[in-house]
Amino acid sequence: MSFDYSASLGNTRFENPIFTASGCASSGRELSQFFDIRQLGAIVTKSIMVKPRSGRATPRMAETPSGMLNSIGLQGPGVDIFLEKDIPWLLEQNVPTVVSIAGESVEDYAVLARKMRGISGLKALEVNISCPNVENRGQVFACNSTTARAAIEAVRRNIGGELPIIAKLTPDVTNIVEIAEEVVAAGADGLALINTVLGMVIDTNTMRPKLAGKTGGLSGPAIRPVAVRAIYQVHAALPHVSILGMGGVSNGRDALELILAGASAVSIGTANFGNPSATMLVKRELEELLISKGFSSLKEAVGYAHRAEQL
Amino acid sequence: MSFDYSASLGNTRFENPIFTASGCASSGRELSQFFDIRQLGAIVTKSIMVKPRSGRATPRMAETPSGMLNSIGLQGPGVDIFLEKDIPWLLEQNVPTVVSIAGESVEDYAVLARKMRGISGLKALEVNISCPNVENRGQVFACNSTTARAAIEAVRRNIGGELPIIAKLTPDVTNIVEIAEEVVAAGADGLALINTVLGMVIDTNTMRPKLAGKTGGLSGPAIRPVAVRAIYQVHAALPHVSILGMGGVSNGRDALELILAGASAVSIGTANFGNPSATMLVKRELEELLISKGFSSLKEAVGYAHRAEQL
Amino acid sequence: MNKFAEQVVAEVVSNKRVGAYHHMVLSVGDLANHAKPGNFVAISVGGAGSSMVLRRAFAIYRATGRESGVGYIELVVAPHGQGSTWLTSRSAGDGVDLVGPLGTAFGIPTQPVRALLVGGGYGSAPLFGLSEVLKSRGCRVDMVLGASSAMKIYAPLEGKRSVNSLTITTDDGSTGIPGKVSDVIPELIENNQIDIIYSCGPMGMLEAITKIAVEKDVMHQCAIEESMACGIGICMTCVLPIKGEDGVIRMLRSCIDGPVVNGENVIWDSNREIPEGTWGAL
Amino acid sequence: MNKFAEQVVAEVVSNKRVGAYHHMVLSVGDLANHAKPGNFVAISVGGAGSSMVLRRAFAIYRATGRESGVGYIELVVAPHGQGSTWLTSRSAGDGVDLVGPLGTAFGIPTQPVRALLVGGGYGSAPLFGLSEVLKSRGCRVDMVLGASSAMKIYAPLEGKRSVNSLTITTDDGSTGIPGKVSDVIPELIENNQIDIIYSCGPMGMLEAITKIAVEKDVMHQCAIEESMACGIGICMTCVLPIKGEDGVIRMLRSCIDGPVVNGENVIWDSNREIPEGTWGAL
Ligand SMILES: Cc1cc2nc3c(=O)[nH]c(=O)nc-3n(C[C@H](O)[C@H](O)[C@H](O)COP(=O)(O)OP(=O)(O)OC[C@H]3O[C@@H](n4cnc5c(N)ncnc54)[C@H](O)[C@@H]3O)c2cc1C
Ligand SMILES: Cc1cc2nc3c(=O)[nH]c(=O)nc-3n(C[C@H](O)[C@H](O)[C@H](O)COP(=O)(O)OP(=O)(O)OC[C@H]3O[C@@H](n4cnc5c(N)ncnc54)[C@H](O)[C@@H]3O)c2cc1C
Ligand SMILES: Cc1cc2nc3c(=O)[nH]c(=O)nc-3n(C[C@H](O)[C@H](O)[C@H](O)COP(=O)(O)O)c2cc1C
Ligand SMILES: Cc1cc2nc3c(=O)[nH]c(=O)nc-3n(C[C@H](O)[C@H](O)[C@H](O)COP(=O)(O)O)c2cc1C
Ligand code: FES
Ligand code: FES
Repeated sequence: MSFDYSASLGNTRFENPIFTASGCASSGRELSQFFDIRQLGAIVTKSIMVKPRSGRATPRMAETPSGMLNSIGLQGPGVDIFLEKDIPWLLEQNVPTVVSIAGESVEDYAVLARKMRGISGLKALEVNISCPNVENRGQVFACNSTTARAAIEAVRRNIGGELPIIAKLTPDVTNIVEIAEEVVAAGADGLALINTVLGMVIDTNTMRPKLAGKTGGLSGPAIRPVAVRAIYQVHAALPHVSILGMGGVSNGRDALELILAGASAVSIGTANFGNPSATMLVKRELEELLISKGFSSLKEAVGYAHRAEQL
Repeated sequence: MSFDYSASLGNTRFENPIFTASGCASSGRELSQFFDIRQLGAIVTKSIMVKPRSGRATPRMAETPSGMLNSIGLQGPGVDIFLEKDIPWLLEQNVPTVVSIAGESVEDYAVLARKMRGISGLKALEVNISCPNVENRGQVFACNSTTARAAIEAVRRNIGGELPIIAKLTPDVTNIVEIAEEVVAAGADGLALINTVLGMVIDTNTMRPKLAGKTGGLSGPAIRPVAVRAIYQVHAALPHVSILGMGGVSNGRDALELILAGASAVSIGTANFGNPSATMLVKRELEELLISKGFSSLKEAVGYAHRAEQL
Repeated sequence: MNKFAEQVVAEVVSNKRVGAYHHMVLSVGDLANHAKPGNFVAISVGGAGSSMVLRRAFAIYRATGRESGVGYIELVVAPHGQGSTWLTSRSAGDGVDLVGPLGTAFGIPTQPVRALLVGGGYGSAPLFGLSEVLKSRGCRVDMVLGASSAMKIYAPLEGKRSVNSLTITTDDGSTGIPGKVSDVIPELIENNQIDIIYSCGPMGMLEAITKIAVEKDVMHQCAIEESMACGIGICMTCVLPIKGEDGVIRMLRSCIDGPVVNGENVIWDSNREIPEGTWGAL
Repeated sequence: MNKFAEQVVAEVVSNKRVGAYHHMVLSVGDLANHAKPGNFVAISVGGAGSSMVLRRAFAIYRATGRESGVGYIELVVAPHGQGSTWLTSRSAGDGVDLVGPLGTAFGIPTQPVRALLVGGGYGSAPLFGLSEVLKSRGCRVDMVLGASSAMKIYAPLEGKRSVNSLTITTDDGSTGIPGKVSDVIPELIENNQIDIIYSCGPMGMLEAITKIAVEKDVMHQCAIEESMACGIGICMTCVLPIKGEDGVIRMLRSCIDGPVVNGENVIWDSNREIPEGTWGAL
C-alpha cells in the first residue's frame, strides 16, 4: 500500500508537509548546498517588507536553555529587489515557494499583496502580522483583533486570484483563538502557528540586556509545548481551517506532535541552525512514524489527538 | 565590608532573597530533610483554597525540553486543615512563611483573606490569581484586568493590618504591564512574576494529550527568558513596586538575571525537583556573584540592568 | 517520607549488560545501610547542560557492603528513553547525582509465612533483595517473573538460588510458560498455600494481581510506578487514589506514601480519573 | 558562501591540553582538502539531550593529510562556557557533528610580500597555517601574538619555526613584552617594511589594528568573530556593517561574507548600532 504524504493548506497541495520557517532559511540558496531544496514541501521565504531594511543592531541573538532569542528586525532587501533576485531563482529551481510578507502599516500589507499578485508559480502567501504597527503605538498587529483583521483584509482585497493567504499569529496574546477567528473571518485561508514568544536575556557579565534590541523572540524546543497548545486550541475551535504548525520541531516525533494537534504541515526554523539538513531528517522520520502507526496518509493524522475518547 | 543580603517586598524584610515557589515545596516538611529550611528567605506554601481539593486526574506531568508541564489542579486540604496543621508547624520551626491563596470566585479570595487575618507571624500573602474563575466562563482571573482587580480588591478589603499582598500574575496575556498596573491600583504591595506558561504535550505513542487535563503549565529553564522579559517590562513601568521573580531559576547566575531585571527576591520552583537543595545552591552562588561584582547589598543590584547607557 | 533520604554523588562501580537490561553497581556510602527492599533512588540524568530537568526513579535491586561509610546500591536499568539511555551509558568511575533511599518498603511479616513474589519486566529488581530478607526470616518464597519476551526476564543466577521455586511466563512464549503472570498465579497460590503476595511491575499487572489476591483472600503488597517529577513529595504529580483505614479515598503521593502500598487499597479502576467520593474531589 | 561546506561526523583523533587551550585533531575525510587558512568549522555541542541548540564556530588551525578520503582538521579550543567545555572533554574515538569548511579565507598575494600576522588569544590559531602558505609563496612572515597572560599565548614550536620573527605581548607581562599587540605593531611595520597585515582576535584588537594599518597605509585582512547562530548564512544574527566597493554600507553576514574581511571596510565605531547611511536602514 502506498502512503500519501501530500499536504494541503487551503486549496493548495504540497508534495510533503515539511517546510522551512520564515527567516530561518534565508531565501533557499544557502541551504541548497546541503540538500536538494526541491525535496522540501515548500520554502517559506524570510518576511519581506516594502522597503529595504538593515534590521536591528547587534548582538541579535542569545542562546537559551533548549532555545534561542533573536532580534533580527526583519533585515532584508525590500520587496522590489526580492522579486527581482530571489523569487526568480527559487522558481527557476522549481522549489515550491511560499512568500512571507510583513508590514508596518495596513497600507504596507496592501502594497505587498498587490506586488505578489502578478507572480505566477507561488504556492501561498504567509502574512506575518507579528510585527509592530507604526500607526498604533508600535503594538504588534496580531496582538489585537482589530489590527489583525485590518492587515488580513488589506491582503485579501488586494491579492486577487487563488493564492491562499496564511496568517501567521503570535502566541503572546491572552486568547489566540479569538485572533484566529478574526483573521479567518477577514479572509485568511489558513493560519501559521506560532511565531516566537517574547523574551529577554540579561548578560550577567555586562549586567545589561544581551540583545541590542533588549527583547527578542524565543524559538526552539523550549517553546514546543506552547506551539502544540496553540495549534490544539485553534484546531478545536476552527477544525476546517488549515494550520501550518511550527515551534521547536527538530525531529520526526516533534513534527508528529504538531500534526496530531492539528497542523496540516510543519515548518522547521531554529533546528536548521543546529543541523543544516534538519528538514530532510524530519521529513524522513515523520513519514516512517506515520507509516509505522498505520496511517495511509498524512491527512488522516492531522488533528488525530482530538478524536473522541474510546471507551 | 559586610554584604547586606536582606530583601524587601513591600514593607517586609527577609533575611535573604531566596524563596521556594508556590506548589514546588509542598508545605516545607519534605524539604527539611535535605537542608535547614530556616535558611530560606521564605517558604511560599502551595496555593491553598477554601475547600479541600483532590486536584486533577493523572497523568499530571510531562517533561519537556529544559522544562516540564504540570496540571496538579491545586490539590490540597483546604484552608481550615491547612491552618490547623501546616501553618503551626512552619511557624513553630521559625521558618519565614508566605502563604499562597487561590480562589474560584471573588468571594473565595475574600474568605481566604479573612482567614489569614488572624494568623500572626506570616510574612506576606501571595495571591495566585492565575486560576480559573468559575463565575466567568472559567477564564483565569489574571487574564483580564477587571477580574484581576476584583480578586485583589477583595483581598485588600479583607486582609486588614500590615500583611503585604503579592499578586501573582500569569505571563499568558497580551500586555502584562496593564494587568500589573491594575492590581497595584487595586491594592497589591508587590507582584509575583511569573506563573507557568500554558502548554501541551501530545504523547506520540497514545496519540493523545499526555496530561489528563490536556493543557498544563510550562515551568523550568525553558521559560526563563519569558520571566526575565516580564519582570523587566513591569519593573520599567512600576519601578517602586517590589517583584518576587520566578521562572526557570536553578543557579546563582539565573537568580542574578532576574534580580538585574528588577526582582527584589527570587522563588525557586522546578529546580527543587531536579535538586532538593537547589535553593541553598542558588542562595550561596547568588551571594558570591553579587559580592564579586562589587555590590555592597542585594538591593543595589535590583533592576540594575535598567540603568542608563554609559557613554 | 523516608527519613534516611540523602543526596550524594554516587560513583559507578560497574555497568554490565544483562539481556535487555543493565545491571549497575553504584558506590553510595552510608546510604546503602538504610535501603530496604521496595525503596528506590532518584538519579539526575543528562549531565551539565542537559535538557532533562527531572530525576529518574529506579528501584533498588540490592544494597550491599554494610559497614560504615562504604556501601553499594545495585540497579537494574532498562535503556528506554533519553534519561535511562544516558544512565546505562555511564562507565565505571563516572559520578551520578543520586537521592535515596526513597519511599516505603515492603512490609516484612514477623512470622514465617509463605510468600509469592511476582515481578514484571525490570519489576523483578526489588524482589530478589526482598526474597533474601524473607528467607532469612524463615519464609518460603516462590517467585513468578513475566515479561514480553525472554530478553526481558531479569533473573540472575544468585537470585534464582534464593527462591524455592521460580516460574517464568512470556507473552511470546520465547521462554517459560506462554502468557501472563496472572495466568499462573491462582494455581501457585493454591499449590503453595500462599499467605502473601509481593509484586512489582506495570500497573495493569498489579491490578490483575490485586483482583486475584482479593478473590483468593491473600494479602498483597505491590510497588507501583507512577510518573514522578521529584520523588521526594513536593510536586504532587505522582498521586493515585488510595483508600485509607478510615474508608476515605485520598490522592496519595506514590513517592512518599508508596511505592509499596496494599493492593486492595488502590482504586485501580479509576481509569486515571479522580474516583467519586475521593476526599476533596470537586 | 563556501561552496565546499559539508556536514560530517568527525572522529576525535587526539585532544591535548596546551596552556589554557586544547589542541584537538579531528578526522574529517575529504573536507580537509578544501579548508583554507581563515575558514572555520561549526560543531554541534552537548550531545543527545543537550539544552544547547546552536553550533559553536572554531577557526581551523591546520588542515592536513591531503589524500582522497583521509583528512584531518586541527583546532585550538579555549574551554570557556558550556559548549566549548563539552568539546574539550571529548576523548579520542568520540564522534562530533561538524559542518565545514565555512566562510571566506585569507587572500594570498600572488607576489612575495612582507606580511605581519597578528593574533590575540586563540586568534593565533588560523595564522600558523596561513604562515605556511605565505612562506611557500616566498613571503617574509613576522608574527605578533598577544593575550592577557602567558598561559593564553598559543604558539606551538612547529608554528614558531614557520615565521621569521615572533613577538609576544601579554597584558600582565607574564611573558614577552608587557602591553597590547597594538603597542608593538607600528615599529614592526616600519622595521620590516610590512606590506600586509593579517589578524585574528577580539574585535577591539582588530579595530585597533585597522587604525594603525590605515595610518601606515598597509593592507589589512582580519578574521572577525561575531556571535553566530547558524554559521551558514541563514539566520542573519552574525552581521556587521561593512562598506562595499560601491561605497554603500551593508549589514553583511560574517559567516559567509567573512570571517575574513578587509579591516578598513568595517565600520568599527558603530558601537553596535546600525551606522547612519547603512543600506536599508530605517
Ligand atoms: C518508583 C519507580 C521505580 C522505577 N524503577 C525502575 C527500575 O528499576 N528500572 C528501570 O529501568 N526503570 C525504572 N523506573 C522507570 C524510570 O524511572 C524511567 O521512567 C524510565 O527509565 C524511562 O525514563 P527515560 O528518561 O529513559 O524515558 P523518557 O520516556 O524519556 O522519560 C520521560 C519522562 O517520563 C517519565 N516516564 C517515562 N516512562 C515512565 C514509566 N514507565 N514510569 C514512570 N515514569 C515514566 C520519566 O520519568 C521522565 O520524566 C521506575 C520508575 C518509578 C517511578
Ligand atoms: C568565526 C569564529 C571562530 C572562532 N574560533 C574559535 C577558536 O578557534 N577557538 C575557540 O576556542 N573559540 C573560537 N570561537 C568562539 C566559539 O565559537 C565559542 O563562542 C566559544 O567557545 C564559547 O562557547 P561556549 O559554548 O563555551 O560559551 P557560552 O558562553 O556558553 O556560549 C553561549 C553562546 O554565546 C556565543 N558566544 C559566546 N562567546 C562568544 C564569542 N566570543 N564569539 C562569538 N560567539 C560567542 C556562543 O556561540 C553561544 O551561542 C570562534 C567563534 C567564531 C564566531
Ligand atoms: C533568526 C530567526 C528569524 C526569524 N525571522 C522571521 C521572519 O522574518 N518572519 C516570520 O514570520 N518569522 C520569523 N521567525 C520565526 C520563525 O519563522 C518561527 O515561527 C519560530 O522561530 C518558531 O519555530 P522554530 O522553533 O522552529 O524556530 C524567525 C525566527 C528566528 C529564530
Ligand atoms: C508542580 C508545580 C506546581 C505548582 N503549583 C503552584 C501553585 O499551587 N500556586 C502557584 O501560584 N504556582 C504554582 N506553580 C508555579 C510556580 O510557583 C512557579 O511560578 C513556576 O513554576 C515558575 O517557576 P519555576 O520555573 O522555577 O518552576 C507550580 C509549578 C509547578 C511546576
Ligand atoms: S514525585 Fe513529586 S510528590 Fe511524588
Ligand atoms: S551565523 Fe547565521 S547568518 Fe551568519
